[in-house]
Amino acid sequence: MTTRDIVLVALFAAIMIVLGLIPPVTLGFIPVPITAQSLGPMLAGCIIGARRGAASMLLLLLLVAIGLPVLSGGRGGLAVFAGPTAGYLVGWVVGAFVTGLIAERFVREGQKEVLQLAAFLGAAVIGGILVNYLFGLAWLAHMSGKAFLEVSLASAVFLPGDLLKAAIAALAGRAVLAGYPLLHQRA
Amino acid sequence: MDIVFTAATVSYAGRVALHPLSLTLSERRIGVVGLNGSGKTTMARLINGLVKPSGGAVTVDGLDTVKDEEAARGKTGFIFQNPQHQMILPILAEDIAFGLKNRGLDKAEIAARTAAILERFGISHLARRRVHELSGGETQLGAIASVLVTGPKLLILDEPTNQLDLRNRALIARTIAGLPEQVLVISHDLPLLDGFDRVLVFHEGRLAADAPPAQAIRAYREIAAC
Amino acid sequence: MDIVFTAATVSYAGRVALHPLSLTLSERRIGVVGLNGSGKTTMARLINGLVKPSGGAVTVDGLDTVKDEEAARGKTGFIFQNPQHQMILPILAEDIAFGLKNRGLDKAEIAARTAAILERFGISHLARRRVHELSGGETQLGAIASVLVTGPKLLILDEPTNQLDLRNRALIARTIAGLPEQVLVISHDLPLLDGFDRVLVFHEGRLAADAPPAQAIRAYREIAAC
Amino acid sequence: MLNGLDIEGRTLLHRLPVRGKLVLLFTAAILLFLTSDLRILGPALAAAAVLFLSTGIGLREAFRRVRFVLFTVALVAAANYVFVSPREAAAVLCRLSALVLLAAAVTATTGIPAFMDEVARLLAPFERLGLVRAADVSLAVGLVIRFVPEILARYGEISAAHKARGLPVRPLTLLTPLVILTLKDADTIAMAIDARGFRRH
Ligand SMILES: Nc1ncnc2c1ncn2[C@@H]1O[C@H](COP(=O)(O)OP(=O)(O)OP(=O)(O)O)[C@@H](O)[C@H]1O
Ligand SMILES: Nc1ncnc2c1ncn2[C@@H]1O[C@H](COP(=O)(O)OP(=O)(O)OP(=O)(O)O)[C@@H](O)[C@H]1O
Ligand SMILES: O=C(O)CCCC[C@@H]1SC[C@@H]2NC(=O)N[C@@H]21
Ligand SMILES: [Mg+2]
Ligand SMILES: [Mg+2]
Repeated sequence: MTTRDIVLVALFAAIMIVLGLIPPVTLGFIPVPITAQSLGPMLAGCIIGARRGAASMLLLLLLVAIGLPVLSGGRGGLAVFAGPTAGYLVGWVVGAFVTGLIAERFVREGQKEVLQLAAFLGAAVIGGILVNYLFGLAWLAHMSGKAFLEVSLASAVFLPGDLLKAAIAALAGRAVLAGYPLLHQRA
Repeated sequence: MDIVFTAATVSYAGRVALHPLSLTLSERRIGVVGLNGSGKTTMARLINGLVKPSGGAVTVDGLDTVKDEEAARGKTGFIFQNPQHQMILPILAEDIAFGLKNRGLDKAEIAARTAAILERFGISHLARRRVHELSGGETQLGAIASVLVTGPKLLILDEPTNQLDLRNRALIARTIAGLPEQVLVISHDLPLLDGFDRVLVFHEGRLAADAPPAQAIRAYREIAAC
Repeated sequence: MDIVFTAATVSYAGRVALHPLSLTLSERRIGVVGLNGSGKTTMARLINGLVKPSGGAVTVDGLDTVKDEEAARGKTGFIFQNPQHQMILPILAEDIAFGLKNRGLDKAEIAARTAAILERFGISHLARRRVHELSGGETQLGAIASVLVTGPKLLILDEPTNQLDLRNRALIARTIAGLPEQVLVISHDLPLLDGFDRVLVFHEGRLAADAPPAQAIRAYREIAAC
Repeated sequence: MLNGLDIEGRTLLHRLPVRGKLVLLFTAAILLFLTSDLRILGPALAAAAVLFLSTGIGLREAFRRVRFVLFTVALVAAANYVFVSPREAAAVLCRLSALVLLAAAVTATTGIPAFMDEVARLLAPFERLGLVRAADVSLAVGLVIRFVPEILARYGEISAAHKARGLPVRPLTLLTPLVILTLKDADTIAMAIDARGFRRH
């Protein structure tokens, strides 16, 4: 990694922390909060690509592990990795990577704007939602002893918010690509 | 248009940045000079309500900048010390059009006004360029265009020639001279204020002099020399 | 120390920013002027290897800036156009010490050198202050200290007085005049170059003049007037 | 929270090595999640508060630093009050607040350089396995701490710009310039790190 890559990775980890300052919404029937932080992996993937995006999520997890309260609601510490949301945390890393992979492959500079938007949206939905949920739900089902289908249904509450976040990530991704392209300069 | 300060004062976290200031500005060309940290930007931001007075009041064309915040703000346009900070969309024409979007204008009207203002500043060729790749002088012109397109009566420029070369300084000076709008300029680039109607000198949060350019700049030089 | 450009050229994305330049710099005080975008920053960044030549070569004290990148870079210090960006750690003394960390010095040695450089610039009282709360002039001095602490032989300053008032400009000018190190200054603030040994004028990526200050600045004014 | 601003002092926490403090924080973060017993969590919160204040930070500054995160914690607790039970809400409040205060106490007594050194040491075994470059990760950690307050300041500046142009302050239109401007800064910062020779190759 170049120095610039390291700085970008740090920057997106910092963006995650800032997103964590937005108060989460805790729900009664599922021990996972609705949080602005799930926007982070999508943004990172769309803007700085697969490798750097995933690295920024790993860096955040390192800060969590040290015990710093950088997750929404001021949480942190190794205990989180044994808690019900641990699957999502891993999902953020893989999700950012997949989002980045798809964006790098399918978004081109000079493409029509709608095509770019569609590709970014697809990337964010597949990486930031599908892949992320896969990890999150599998772990949650394992933890709670409930069936995968059951936890999946319960977590449908995240979907409207996360779709909105995917749209935001797509718009931001296309705006940054237009204004200050970084995506295709590979790490 | 009259800008009236009535014992307006500003403190940040308990430290006074601007001591009570009472002043009426109605000239067409107003300059502001002073040492770093003397309160120039703070005073200018009071005028368009970006900074709220900790005491006293500021009115613009009779509108209070706190009570009638939105209406008062509509009367003034502000160019930041670093104009890149106020470019919101990535492409210049998009950015200029963006300022008009909330005003209930239709698409054709927005496009026409955008084209007209670009034309007025002779930067039509920059319409599709990336805002963050424009040169220093181009960025300044673009920022001025994006602010004037909404039709303010007073334009405030905070150190508009900071990063500029001699040629661009002359360009901005000519541009300012040609504006029909009322203008207030903060600057460390003293020749820019030649021919202005009135120049204010700030020192440690207080108005230290208020005179025509030559005399005010002499006062500023004395302060700087101490 | 000699800085030698041998047909060095730079292109960004196919556009030439610096045409082949051949030049030897060995004077103690070197100024660089020119219009915005004329290639000044690009030329200066070649010297410490932040920009790589697309063709030709640059050597510093005999070291090639590409082949001996680290060693060549160690010979020069660079003060950026906005020095806040080069302060990496939040407390001034920490930031200065950070530059010495990778050099295998022990703690006591690092502390001693940090204290000494702060003393040298008369800013010991700022040691524990937050970098982002320093005034413009203080930030410049702090940045110069943080760069000189590692012992470069040449100091490059890119528009060091941009945001500064008259008093701080005088302070930086005095500070530069007092440095025993070789200095290269890029500036739109022409009085800063008074008394320099040699001033380069760039225009559209080419060296347009190379003369003592008065003469070079005259050439620059002519270019700007066209 | 992560403003990386240690305050001067010679208190117990100041003198404790960084590793000790991190181990403390680390164990506390695990232990606090193992129990919901208010008879343990209550005193734990009190102890954390005392520890934070013992750094000599002063009540006002102490509150200023943690008020925002504590506000978020309060919201989380409130949700638990509605959806789970008052008991659980109290437990969550105590647990998370204690953790926040402990972390704040550690940051208030640890300079970023010390922090970075410790991260580098912590990762040394992984470096030997060829998995990471410890110095790079430690630099990245330092940069994160530097960026957080800067992003917040930038956010303030850009929302001022929206207002100045008479535009509504909307998160989406704020996000793009925020990201682009911080990216531009990031480029200069990267260059400065190289110029100052902070990375050995
Ligand atoms: N947001 C803020 N929070 C705290 N202090 C501030 C803030 N903005 C300005 N100040 C302080 O208020 C004083 C006046 O600042 P101001 O920006 O008005 O000065 P200025 O005359 O514009 O200086 P310059 O020539 O450097 O732009 C300074 O001491 C400054 O540090
Ligand atoms: N990273 C970059 N990518 C693409 N083009 C660049 C880059 N850096 C500089 N340029 C272009 O190269 C040319 C020379 O730029 P340079 O920064 O050297 O000018 P300068 O003389 O320092 O100008 P100023 O007085 O505005 O600082 C300009 O046209 C600029 O737009
Ligand atoms: O803070 C944590 O411990 C992790 C929270 C994970 C929340 C997940 S991410 C995907 C989904 N969308 C949300 O808004 N929340 C969940
Ligand atoms: Mg100012
Ligand atoms: Mg330059």
